[in-house]
Amino acid sequence: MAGLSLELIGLQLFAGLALGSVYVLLAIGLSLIFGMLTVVNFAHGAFFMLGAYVGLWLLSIGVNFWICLVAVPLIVGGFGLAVERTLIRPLYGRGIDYPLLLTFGLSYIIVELVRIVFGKSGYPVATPDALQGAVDIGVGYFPLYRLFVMGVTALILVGLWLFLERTRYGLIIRAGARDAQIVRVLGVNISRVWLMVFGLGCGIAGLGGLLAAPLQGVIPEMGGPILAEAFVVTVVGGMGSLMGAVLAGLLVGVVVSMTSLFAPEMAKVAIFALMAVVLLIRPQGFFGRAGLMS
Amino acid sequence: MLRVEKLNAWYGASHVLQDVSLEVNRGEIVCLIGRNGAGKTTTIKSIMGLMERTSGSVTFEGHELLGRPAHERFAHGLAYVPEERRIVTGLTVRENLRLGLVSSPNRKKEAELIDRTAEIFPRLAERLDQTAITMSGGEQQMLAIARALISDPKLVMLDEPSEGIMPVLVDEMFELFQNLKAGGTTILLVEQNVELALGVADRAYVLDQGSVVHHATGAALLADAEIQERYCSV
Amino acid sequence: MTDLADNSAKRLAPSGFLEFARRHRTLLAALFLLVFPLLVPFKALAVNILIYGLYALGFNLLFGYLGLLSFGHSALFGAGAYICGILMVHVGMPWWAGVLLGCVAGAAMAAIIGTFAIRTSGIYFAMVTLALSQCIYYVFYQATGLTGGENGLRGVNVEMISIFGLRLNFVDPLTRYYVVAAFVIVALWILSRILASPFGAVIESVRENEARARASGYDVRRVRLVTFILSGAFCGLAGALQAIHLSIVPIELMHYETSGLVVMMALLGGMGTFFGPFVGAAVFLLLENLVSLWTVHWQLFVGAVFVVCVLFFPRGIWGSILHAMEKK
Amino acid sequence: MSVDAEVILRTESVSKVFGGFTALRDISVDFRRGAITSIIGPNGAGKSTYFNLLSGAFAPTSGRVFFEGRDVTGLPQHRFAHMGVAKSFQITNVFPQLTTHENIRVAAQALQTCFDMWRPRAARRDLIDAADALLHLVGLADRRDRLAGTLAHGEQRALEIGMALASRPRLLLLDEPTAGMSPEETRSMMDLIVKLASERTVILVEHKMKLVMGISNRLLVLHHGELLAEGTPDDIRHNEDVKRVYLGKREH
Amino acid sequence: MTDHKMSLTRRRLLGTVGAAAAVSPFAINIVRAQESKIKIGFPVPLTGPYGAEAEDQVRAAQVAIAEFNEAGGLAGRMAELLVRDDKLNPGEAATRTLELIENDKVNFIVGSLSAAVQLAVNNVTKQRKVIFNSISQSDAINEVADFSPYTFHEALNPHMTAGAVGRYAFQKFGKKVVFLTADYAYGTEMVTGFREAGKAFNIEVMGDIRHPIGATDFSTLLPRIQAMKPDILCISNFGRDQQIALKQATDFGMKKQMKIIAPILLYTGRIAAGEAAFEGVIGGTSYYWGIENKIASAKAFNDRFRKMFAGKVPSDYGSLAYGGVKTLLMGAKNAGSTDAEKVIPAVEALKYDYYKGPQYYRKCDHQSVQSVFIIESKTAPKDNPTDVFNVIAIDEPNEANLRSCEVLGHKA
Repeated sequence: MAGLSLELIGLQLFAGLALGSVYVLLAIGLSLIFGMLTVVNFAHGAFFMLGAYVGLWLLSIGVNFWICLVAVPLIVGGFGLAVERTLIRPLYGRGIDYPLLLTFGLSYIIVELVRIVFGKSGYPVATPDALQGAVDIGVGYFPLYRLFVMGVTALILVGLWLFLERTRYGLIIRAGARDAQIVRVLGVNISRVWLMVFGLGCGIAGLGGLLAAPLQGVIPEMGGPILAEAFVVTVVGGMGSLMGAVLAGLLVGVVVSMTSLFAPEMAKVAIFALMAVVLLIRPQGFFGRAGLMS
Repeated sequence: MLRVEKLNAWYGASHVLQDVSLEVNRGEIVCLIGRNGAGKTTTIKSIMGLMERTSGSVTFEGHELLGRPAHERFAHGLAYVPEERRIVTGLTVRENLRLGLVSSPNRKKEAELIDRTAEIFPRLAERLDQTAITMSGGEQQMLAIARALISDPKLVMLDEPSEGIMPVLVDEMFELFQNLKAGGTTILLVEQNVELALGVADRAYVLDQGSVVHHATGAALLADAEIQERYCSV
Repeated sequence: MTDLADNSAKRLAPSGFLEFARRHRTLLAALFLLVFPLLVPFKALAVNILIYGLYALGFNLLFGYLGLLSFGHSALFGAGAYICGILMVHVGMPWWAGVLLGCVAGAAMAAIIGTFAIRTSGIYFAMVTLALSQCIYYVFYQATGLTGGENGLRGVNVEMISIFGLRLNFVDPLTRYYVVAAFVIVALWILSRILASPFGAVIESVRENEARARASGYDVRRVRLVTFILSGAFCGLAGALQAIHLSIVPIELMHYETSGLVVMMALLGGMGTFFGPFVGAAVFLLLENLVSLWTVHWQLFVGAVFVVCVLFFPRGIWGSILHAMEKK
Repeated sequence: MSVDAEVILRTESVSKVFGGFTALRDISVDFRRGAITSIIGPNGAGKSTYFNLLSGAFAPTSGRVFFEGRDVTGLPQHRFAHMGVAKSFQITNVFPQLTTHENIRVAAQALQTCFDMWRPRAARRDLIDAADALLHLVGLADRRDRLAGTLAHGEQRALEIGMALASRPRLLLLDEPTAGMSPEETRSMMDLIVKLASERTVILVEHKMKLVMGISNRLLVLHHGELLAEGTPDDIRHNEDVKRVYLGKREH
Repeated sequence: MTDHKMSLTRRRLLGTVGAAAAVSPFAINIVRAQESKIKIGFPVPLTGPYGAEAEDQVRAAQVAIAEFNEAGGLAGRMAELLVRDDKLNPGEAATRTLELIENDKVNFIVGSLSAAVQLAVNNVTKQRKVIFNSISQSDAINEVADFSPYTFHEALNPHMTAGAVGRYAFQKFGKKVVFLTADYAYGTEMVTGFREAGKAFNIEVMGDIRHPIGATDFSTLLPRIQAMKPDILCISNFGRDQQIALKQATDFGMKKQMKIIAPILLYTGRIAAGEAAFEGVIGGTSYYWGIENKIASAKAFNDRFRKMFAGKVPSDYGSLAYGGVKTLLMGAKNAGSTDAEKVIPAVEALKYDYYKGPQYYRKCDHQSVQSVFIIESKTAPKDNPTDVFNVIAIDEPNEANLRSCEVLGHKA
């Protein structure tokens, strides 16, 4: 094959990890929400898109990118809180199908509202000045902004890990995901925890959208494909498992990049083939709990 | 201290508790006995606020609790140890204990309280940093009890704490109950092991088919072979 | 047909018209379908409703009656459409052979997917069927020689059909409607019989209590697989009818959005009821058609309808109607 | 393995391990044809695990299970029903949204036809009659058209037994059939079990020891996953080990 | 002109009653009174990612309708546009086309934006002998399998655009070429067009990398392209795929290493993706408004468009709709009838210059033979944000640049 070298494979691997880090950002939110609330959030892609648009709007009124990094997840997360409180909370205890369908419908609404407000055509989002250009990573040049995205993802992961492992709220979330009733009888208002977790997941999705905006621009439909990919990641990693979401996200990224190297047109099917194979061997995914939801 | 009046509860359409009334006084050990399905578990779940649909009245130290969510009842000083030792197996022993304090005002003294608990439960002290799943059933049950006690509740409700546990540990557990009582903790106990339970109980209520059918002191019931045979026969 | 076929029947004392309606549901449905095109804005939409209604019925056999949520039914629907189309375009088979083999193809595709997927259940079943159907989507997408790939398969043209010497102009919209309706009515009748048969009881019992069914001596996996294959046959038939109705097979039929669509239709109409999915398909398509004439923002309305339905009418439209009638 | 006509079911040193926890250790027992054998033991003794091995709900980790001389270790659950083994569950386990009659009819149908998808159910008069006869036997004839989910607890347990009988088993396995029943219900259930045992072999798992003493031909006592004792009710009553862990509770 | 949407709605409401009168299958097609309007069905993807292009298509088509009606129509018969949302879905488009033909009894169909949709519409129209003028790109529609006498193709096809761009680029920027291609018919048709054009220049194809359609990330493909070190990168994809590919190629610093060309650059796409991503990219187009200072008909069309739509300028896909509607109406006018059999020869006979210079439909495949503009993206001047391209060359209309009728399977 023309131009195949060790450097290229290294660069390719790196590109895969960078790509995977965007998947991870979406998948941890999905997984967190599923693990805690057993809600399969079909609107997650819409929240991702919303993050990109909120960022676009903030940038257009002169807010700088670094402030957006904080403001966007807060705004999108806040919207997530409102959604949980008004639409999803009435559905707890009614099985997995109803929240799934509701969020499916909700995603239509969000996307259409964005079309009404921002128009149907997309907008470009410039890469922040400080993050333009490419840097040498040893095996070749790689866009600085993508390194930045990887860095932010890593930071979020570390932050989330510290939050879950070291704080009181983290302890509540870890325990609540396994046994909500116990947490309730130990004095925790579990509905508030669910509310916060949903908001947190949506906020991270919104941040993902903001980070993706300079990579691909923004359009109302941008949440669709990434949602499908994030679902694959969540399922392969094991629904509800954060560790699984991280590993599977990176794995899917690498699988895509390696397929891209050898059979690029198969890159998309490779994701689903991977998912089919993993699920047939291990139906609950890497770190999922067997028998869940069955 | 705790007064339950005409408590009714439903699972879906089936009416599983009918006009249950009972009282627990400060410093007492009160026991609920009866066959499987008699409504013992449902009664304490209703008191704790874990049933979807209830009616009647549950007052604790003068506060009406019915209709309040479980976490508020905890804040009033109620603690509940469910059956089947529901500890969180993925967490360590210490984390499980910390979980008992997450919404207690005592959490500022967390380290101190964990040390104190470790003294009371020496079996847990050795394995504070092990994952809870590595412990035996009896040790897990001890942990579940310790977790409920660490926040210094006024009333502890335990659902079949001796189920499936080695006799040695059961003895240890019942000694603990008596010590707790001596220390001023009030206990509401659901137990299959009738003789053992009645041995420590000040008073006991017998439930059958969702209603209270008999009420007497522990000693009196222990002596009443007919009631035992009729409602608790093994 | 006995009242055993429909659960809701048992909650009701047999009474007058309702009971009659239940016993002769296929007949009544057939009568309704005869006048149906008069109630719909245009015939091609009426035909689409028939086809998607059949697709949703087939899906509901698995979801509503057996309790397995599949997210891969587009592969069954698409297989029916493509095999029918390919046999007509590339092999030159007559239309009726294409339709019948399309139905078989749906069943065969279900057998393939089912063999793998049936080992899982719950949310994982949904995900495995989704993944496998996406793989199949790409197979059909890549086989451009046969399927036309992204461009879709064109030329699935039926001009005239002759039945018992009677020559009918299939290009005529009303004729096309009644020919498709005939297939759909026969399918309804067969489905109704299956549900009323001993096997129908087995399907329900597996949904109700898998462990008990197994202990009673049913091979639950095989029951699931066979139900999946039956579901595939109905969906395949729907796909084949879609191919000859539109005279094209777009690759979009295979896409997972087509799977999601049928889930929405079934839930909207009321899963687990006989006609619910059909009603769901009709309401969905009519709504989409009407609203998209008023505004390009029709998706806002579609989304809102789903949110409202989930929040306030969880039984679905037909399910809520049945429930209201039972209460009286 | 010689076919011993007297032995209907045999386990040869079966063990069951769940993720490192040994629930059952090395149990070898012969179950006699035509007898009522009760498996007793305190909570957590492994009774239910053993029951599930006997009924084919899961395969042992090691050891073998023979039914009528045939090695049935690891056969799928549904095959057990076809061989003539039926079971009732510890937790009530019916088809809640089907009528009482349909529950039994479906169970009776299992051995005759599964994939008959053309004839109406009503055409199988034999199954309908068989179901009616069984409803009568278990005393639910007047509940024929009620949804099973709406029956009282005791009635559901009776229905389960009816469903188990529908497959005309030679071996009937009952897991705590009187759990949660009133004394009256318990008594009639015990009468029913004795009546059933006249025509088939019955294996019973029970928590309440006194209850089964009177009706059982043989008893097995499990404790901590091991076979503590085996014998006639009298043997068991006088067994010191059993007294210690089970009957005598503790001597204070 | 009445608001077609309003009248449609009213008809829908009456439909349940009115339809009863028309149930007889034998009554079809009788009621087509001569004095009735000339109805043009217009399925375009109003929803979905090409909504902006579709809206511009509607605008430009309305210009053609207005001009026709102002000129007196066809002996007093006015034209009317019936817009339908095809949702970018061939199945939906086929259903909508059936509605237009069977229910609304349209005389002609013009429209579509994606290749798959136009082929679906074409399949329906040719079976029912209704004239369809396609305004989207595809090579397949010229081929004998899909073509019918009722099929016209006003748009360019990939062979033409890729060929024109290739002929311009290969002599200027180098011979070592890599393709980044969307993995579907339209993508491969463009590559074929480039390769055909490249034969004359002895180009060396170093790689043809296929990406799945609808890709949102090209970062895993770009390093390999960089490693090949080509002179030219041909990005043979469309719409959002193209915008993202260009943006990310820019981020990877590829514009410094190679020249990036694309067979077709969309005006709306350039606006959406911004100047940075498109800067310096060379591509082809059927129309760019800036050509008006060279071509008089373009100026007239632009002015009319600006007047009707508050100073907006028409886009490339919009202008195709103008051409597509206009040619059929002029054909009908020349034929003095809307009867398809009479309109077809009249349209075939047209030699027209409506908006971009001389054009005509080739007899064998009804492909509009026309010029291709080679454009280069630039930074728009402050005072005119619509001025985004420089027209750097014009590939004049020439049948020799089309695939021959024989190759397409037609008897010449």
